[in-house]
Amino acid sequence: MTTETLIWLIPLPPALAFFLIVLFTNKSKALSHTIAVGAALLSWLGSMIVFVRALGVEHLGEHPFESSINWLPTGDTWLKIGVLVDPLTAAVLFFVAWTVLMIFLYSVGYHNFGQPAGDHDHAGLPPHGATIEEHGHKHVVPSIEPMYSRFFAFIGLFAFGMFTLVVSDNLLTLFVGWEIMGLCSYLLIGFWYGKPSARNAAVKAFMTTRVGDVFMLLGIAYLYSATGTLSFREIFTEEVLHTLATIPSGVLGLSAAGLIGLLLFIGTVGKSAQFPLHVWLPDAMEGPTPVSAMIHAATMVSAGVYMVIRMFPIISLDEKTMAIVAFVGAFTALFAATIAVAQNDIKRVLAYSTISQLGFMIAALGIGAYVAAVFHLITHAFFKALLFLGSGSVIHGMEHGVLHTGNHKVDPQDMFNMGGLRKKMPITFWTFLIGGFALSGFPIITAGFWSKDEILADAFGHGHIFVFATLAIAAFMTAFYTMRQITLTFLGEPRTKEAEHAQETPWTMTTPLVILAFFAVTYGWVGIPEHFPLLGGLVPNWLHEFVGGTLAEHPEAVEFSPWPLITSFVVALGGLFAGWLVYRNINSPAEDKLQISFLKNKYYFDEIYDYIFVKPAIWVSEVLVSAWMDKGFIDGILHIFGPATGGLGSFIRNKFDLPVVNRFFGDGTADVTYWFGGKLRAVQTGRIQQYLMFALVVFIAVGAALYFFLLA
Amino acid sequence: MNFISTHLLSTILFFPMLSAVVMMFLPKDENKLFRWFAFVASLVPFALTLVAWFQFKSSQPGFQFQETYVWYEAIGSSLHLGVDGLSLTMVLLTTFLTPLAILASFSISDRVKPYMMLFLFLETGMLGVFMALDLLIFFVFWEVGLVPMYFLINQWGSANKDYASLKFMIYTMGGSLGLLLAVQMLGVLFGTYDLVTLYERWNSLEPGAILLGMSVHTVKTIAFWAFVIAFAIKVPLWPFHTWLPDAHTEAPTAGSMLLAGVLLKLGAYGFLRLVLPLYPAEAKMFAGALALLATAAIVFGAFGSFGQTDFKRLVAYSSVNHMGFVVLGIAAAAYSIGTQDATIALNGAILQMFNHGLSAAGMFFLVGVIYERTHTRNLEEFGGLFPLVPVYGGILIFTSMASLGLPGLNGFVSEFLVVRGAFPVLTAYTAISMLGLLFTGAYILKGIKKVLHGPMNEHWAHGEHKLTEINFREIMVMVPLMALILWIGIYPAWILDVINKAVVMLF
Amino acid sequence: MTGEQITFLVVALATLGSALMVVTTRNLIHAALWLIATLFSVAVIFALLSASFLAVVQVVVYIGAIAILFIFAVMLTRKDMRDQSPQLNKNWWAGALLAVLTFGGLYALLQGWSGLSRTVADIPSGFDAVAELGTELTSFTGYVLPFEVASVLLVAALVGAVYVAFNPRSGNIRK
Amino acid sequence: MIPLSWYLILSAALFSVGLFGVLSRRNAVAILLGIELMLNSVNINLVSFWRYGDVTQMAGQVFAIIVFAVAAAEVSVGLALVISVYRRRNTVIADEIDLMKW
Repeated sequence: MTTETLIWLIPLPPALAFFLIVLFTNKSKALSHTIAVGAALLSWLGSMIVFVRALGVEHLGEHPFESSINWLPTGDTWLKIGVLVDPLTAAVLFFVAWTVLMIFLYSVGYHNFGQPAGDHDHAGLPPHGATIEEHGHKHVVPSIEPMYSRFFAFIGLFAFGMFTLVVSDNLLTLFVGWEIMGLCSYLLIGFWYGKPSARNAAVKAFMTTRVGDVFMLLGIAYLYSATGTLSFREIFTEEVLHTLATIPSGVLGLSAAGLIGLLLFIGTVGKSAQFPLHVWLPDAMEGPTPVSAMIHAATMVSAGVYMVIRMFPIISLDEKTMAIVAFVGAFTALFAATIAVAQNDIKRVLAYSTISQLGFMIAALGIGAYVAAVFHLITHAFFKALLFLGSGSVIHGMEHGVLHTGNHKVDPQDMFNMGGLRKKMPITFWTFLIGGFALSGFPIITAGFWSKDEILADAFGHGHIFVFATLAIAAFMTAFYTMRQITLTFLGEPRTKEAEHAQETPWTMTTPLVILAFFAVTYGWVGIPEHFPLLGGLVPNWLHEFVGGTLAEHPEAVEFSPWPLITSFVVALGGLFAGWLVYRNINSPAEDKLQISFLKNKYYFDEIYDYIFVKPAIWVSEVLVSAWMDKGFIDGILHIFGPATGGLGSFIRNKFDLPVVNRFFGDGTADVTYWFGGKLRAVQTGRIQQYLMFALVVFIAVGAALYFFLLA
Repeated sequence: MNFISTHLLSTILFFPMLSAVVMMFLPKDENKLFRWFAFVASLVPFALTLVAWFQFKSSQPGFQFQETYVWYEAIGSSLHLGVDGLSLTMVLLTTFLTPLAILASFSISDRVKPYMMLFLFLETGMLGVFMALDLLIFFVFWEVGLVPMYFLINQWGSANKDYASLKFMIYTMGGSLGLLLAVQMLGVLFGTYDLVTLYERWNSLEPGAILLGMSVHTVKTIAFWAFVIAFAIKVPLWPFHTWLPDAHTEAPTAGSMLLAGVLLKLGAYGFLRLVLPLYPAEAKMFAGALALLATAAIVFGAFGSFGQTDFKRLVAYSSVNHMGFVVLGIAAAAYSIGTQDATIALNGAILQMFNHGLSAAGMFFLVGVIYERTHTRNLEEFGGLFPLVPVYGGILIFTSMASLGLPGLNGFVSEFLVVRGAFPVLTAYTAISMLGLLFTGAYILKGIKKVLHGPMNEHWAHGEHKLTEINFREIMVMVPLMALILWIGIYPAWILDVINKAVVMLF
Repeated sequence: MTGEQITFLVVALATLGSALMVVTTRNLIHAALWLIATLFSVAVIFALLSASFLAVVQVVVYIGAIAILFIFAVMLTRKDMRDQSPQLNKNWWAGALLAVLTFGGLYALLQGWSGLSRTVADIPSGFDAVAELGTELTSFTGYVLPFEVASVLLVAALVGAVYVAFNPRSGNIRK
Repeated sequence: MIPLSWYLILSAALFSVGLFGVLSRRNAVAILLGIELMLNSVNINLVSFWRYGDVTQMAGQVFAIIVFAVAAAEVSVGLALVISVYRRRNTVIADEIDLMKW
């Protein structure tokens, strides 16, 4: 099979799995997950083959694998869609395939496959556990998710969206994948739709990202009308880029390229939960944990960053746009990190950390650090998927404890209910630790260190001191809240009975953890800068060579400078140490000094948005448009026509018809006729012979008259 | 067979009407017979339309399958039928939706015979507008379509049917007055109502000539607005849209399906068939105004929809929103006629007409399905129904997403083309209309949220009110719709190619 | 006065006399029998006019069918057959006056008509009036259409008569 | 040699007698008898005009035959009506059948 054909086929198995499960196998849980995992495996296999083949091509950036077909006729030309694997795609495809496969596998365990059906479980709500009898006494065990098959169908579709997005060679199919993921995130966040919080979170996620999407759609339309094509390869030619950079757009003094870039970037702001559209992501934690991993690590938020990286050649044409991008990224990185510090929910901490880390990538792009952004995107995907799956494993273990004690008031996601889990769940602990250290940028060994260090080095090296400082503070806080999380969750002694009874999770859940932990460490080694002291050059900086080849102008590696390196060391180790120091003895939220309500409530963004966007929108819809404008004003005018016509009618009737027409003409003639008829009715005897006589008399009379007057 | 191949269009056109007449002679009280008879009778035009679709040569300019019969020789009007890619698409939509609407009406048990007959008459009326190549015939069928619809709403509607049907009738009739006037004016000026002839001769009028005591410019402007208002009411454009929520809400389910699916398209079709070719200059001059109204329809339609608590009204307002995109595309094309932008915008507008026909019909049907079971349309009375009706829920989400314009489904393709076509020419309006697109999401999700998601309303879970799952017949109504929605979403070229060629040749 | 004329006068007198009896006699059965006499006389008139086929038809159809039908009708409406009350209504004088006026009018009209003196032509030799009549009645250039219409009329009349006269109490058609 | 006028006068007289019957008789059956007389007078007219016109033109005879048919139809329907009325109202006196008056 040619590589091009193979690329076309990569996204298909999950989509096929979706349709198969929805249409045929949804009754059988085992069959459904077999199909879904099998599909993920096929896509993984295809991705790996493509990746390996891509590695073997020299100058892949100039001669990528590509293939396209006609899709939309537009006058005399066609809008083509197709697939493209260049170095960027290959690199992204690699981590997407891995994480997706791991998440699929993990979901089998997470949704308690093999466990009995629940006692009171109900589609639309999380499973509550099942009572079984064993050795004569009853005890409660986790029960299988009632909508098990549906979950696999949805994540299948989700995976399809992501693969489509990654392999597409044009913005349109990228957008298709983008929106399909939007739908799936909506469906999956609202997976337990019976919970009002979940259903609201789903709508919020969809709507917030849709704000970005409509801007992005505008950007696509603008780009399409300006260049006449949406294919990356055709847009990223010197000629087209030059044209775009020189036409003014007429908005904010930006060039066309700047405006297009900005519009597309707003799409990313929505999708990757950047400030000010970040509000949906923490709420998205309402979904099942594999979904969180899917959304936050492997796919959706990465898609946003992937898109701006993809469109980097256009965005980088206008400095104003770049400044905006850099500012938004850096600000978000710091801003989200401060919120994360005050969260107690194990998944919410990770959610804000994700926003923060995505801010790192965006900021990196904003300062032109293309390769660093890609590098961090990939490493982050691995370790964040690991962390989410790990946290899911923790929650799962805690739920086990909750079922054991039967005390459902204990929130299995609250970190203050945990503690000492390292002994109960060793595999989870060690992998979570690796993930956490990678997130914190623990020096040298973890992947997170290398990618984050590269961003800092780029920021410093290109003179973006403001960005550098912001990111450094954010990195310190990242390490701090990560250690806080690890300390509260795994270290110390169990703070509740439930934590004491927590259990290690099954192999389907731990295997993905181990594999992801492997990448969380080793993936950093492919991107060690050449000039790094001691280690530099031991392993070639493959990533920089490979990914950098995507761009027409190969980006220069930044000059080595000790300051960012020292900063990286200090913030990572310092943050970790501080976190351990502060939280090793804290046992309840009351003792936590950082539980500032301002931070805990996320700077009141939800409330503010509710007041300035949601409530007015509802008011405009229900009152202004529906009640006042349509029913009041427009229908009011219409209803004037009715009475007005009626009024005119009755005027004519009363003043003209009744007196003149009716009385005089109408009634007058009627009266005369009536009188005449009254007189004549005696003739109507009903006797046939009399009628005949009358007829004859008249006939003879008329005939005689005619005869005498006319003929004679 | 030879007869049919030479009289293909007239067979398609009059078959439903003749069937309705035949139906009149069927024995009474045989409801099952009426249903199946009407269903089969409506399948025949569909099959013939497929024949026409495959015999149609999309690269050949002009009208095909033309037929001319003497009708009213004294005033130069003849029964002239013919289709091009544009009208054939609409004919396909009509003949495709009518059997589904009839199938959807199988649950009607009140006066089945007149009901089914009205549907068949309605089909003839709608098809006539799309096939007519004679202005007077166009007008006649335009009005013919109104009458069955009026009775369907008035006789089989829900609570507020008298108000709604009267509003529908008066409003559209009011618009038709201008149309009739303009048609008559053209007829008097040229001595013919034949559209093909008019196309050739209309633009050859000398600008300085005096017609009916007025300059050509004035005459054209008056006629232009007379047409536009008639069509704008039908589409409907803001602010002529308020008949629509009432009519849709009160109409029986299948009536709403055809009302939204086909009748609204008559207005947009009028724009494409008459306004743009006959008044390119005026259309260009007033494109801004048209775009303003279209944008208002998009934005206010979305807001209006979001503000409803009645499920069916919500869907009804969504039609205003979606048809706004059609007119936006038309306005953009009018402004930039002859360019590639115009072609793309028109492609989008026409495809959007087709797509909206599919998704709106589907949505109305689904609302009808749940209304039939619960006898309420109030969103607040639903909630958490997904576990009770998983199949229905899945279908509802699918159709909603098509309506929302999710990429991969049909709505996206057309909306994208309209936005793409309109953006370079009407940038500001397009940007504002994005607000409408955003709120499209809001109201669709509101519908799903209130009906399917959330804590289950126990009222529907047990006992006599227990909600039953969508049945096989109802699924069979949705399957063709969904298949087509998906098909166009994934591979739109099969239909867009026909549209595109027609647009390129026509404008 | 030729014998033919004498014959005619006798027959005409018989016709008118029996006709008068038809309209004046009290007993309806007698009236119907007098009608037969009138019809027979008319048949003789036809014979005098060389319309042999019509004369035969007159006897067969009129006397054989119609007159008999009358007798049946009279018997079926039996009550009035015995009724010996006046058979003329109270306006009979007006009827008589009108009849006389009609006759007078017709007579006056005839007087002024020029074709009255027309004489009888000889029937060409070899001309078979009956055969010619048959050809005319069945040929498409002749009177086949009126002929067929007449037959349809007869059928319709038959059906109508059956329907109208059917005894509703016998319960076969309506309840 | 009989003049045409004789036949016509006979016909007119017969017609008048029939008319008298129609106008004066009370019994509905008798009225029908009168009508028969009138029809016969018409036939005499038709046949005599045939005889005294172009003998090869058979229109007169044809019309006479059609008058036969019409007469037969009229009688059958008329008598049926009379019988039907008699069943319902127990009378055949024309003056008493006056439901149709205003």
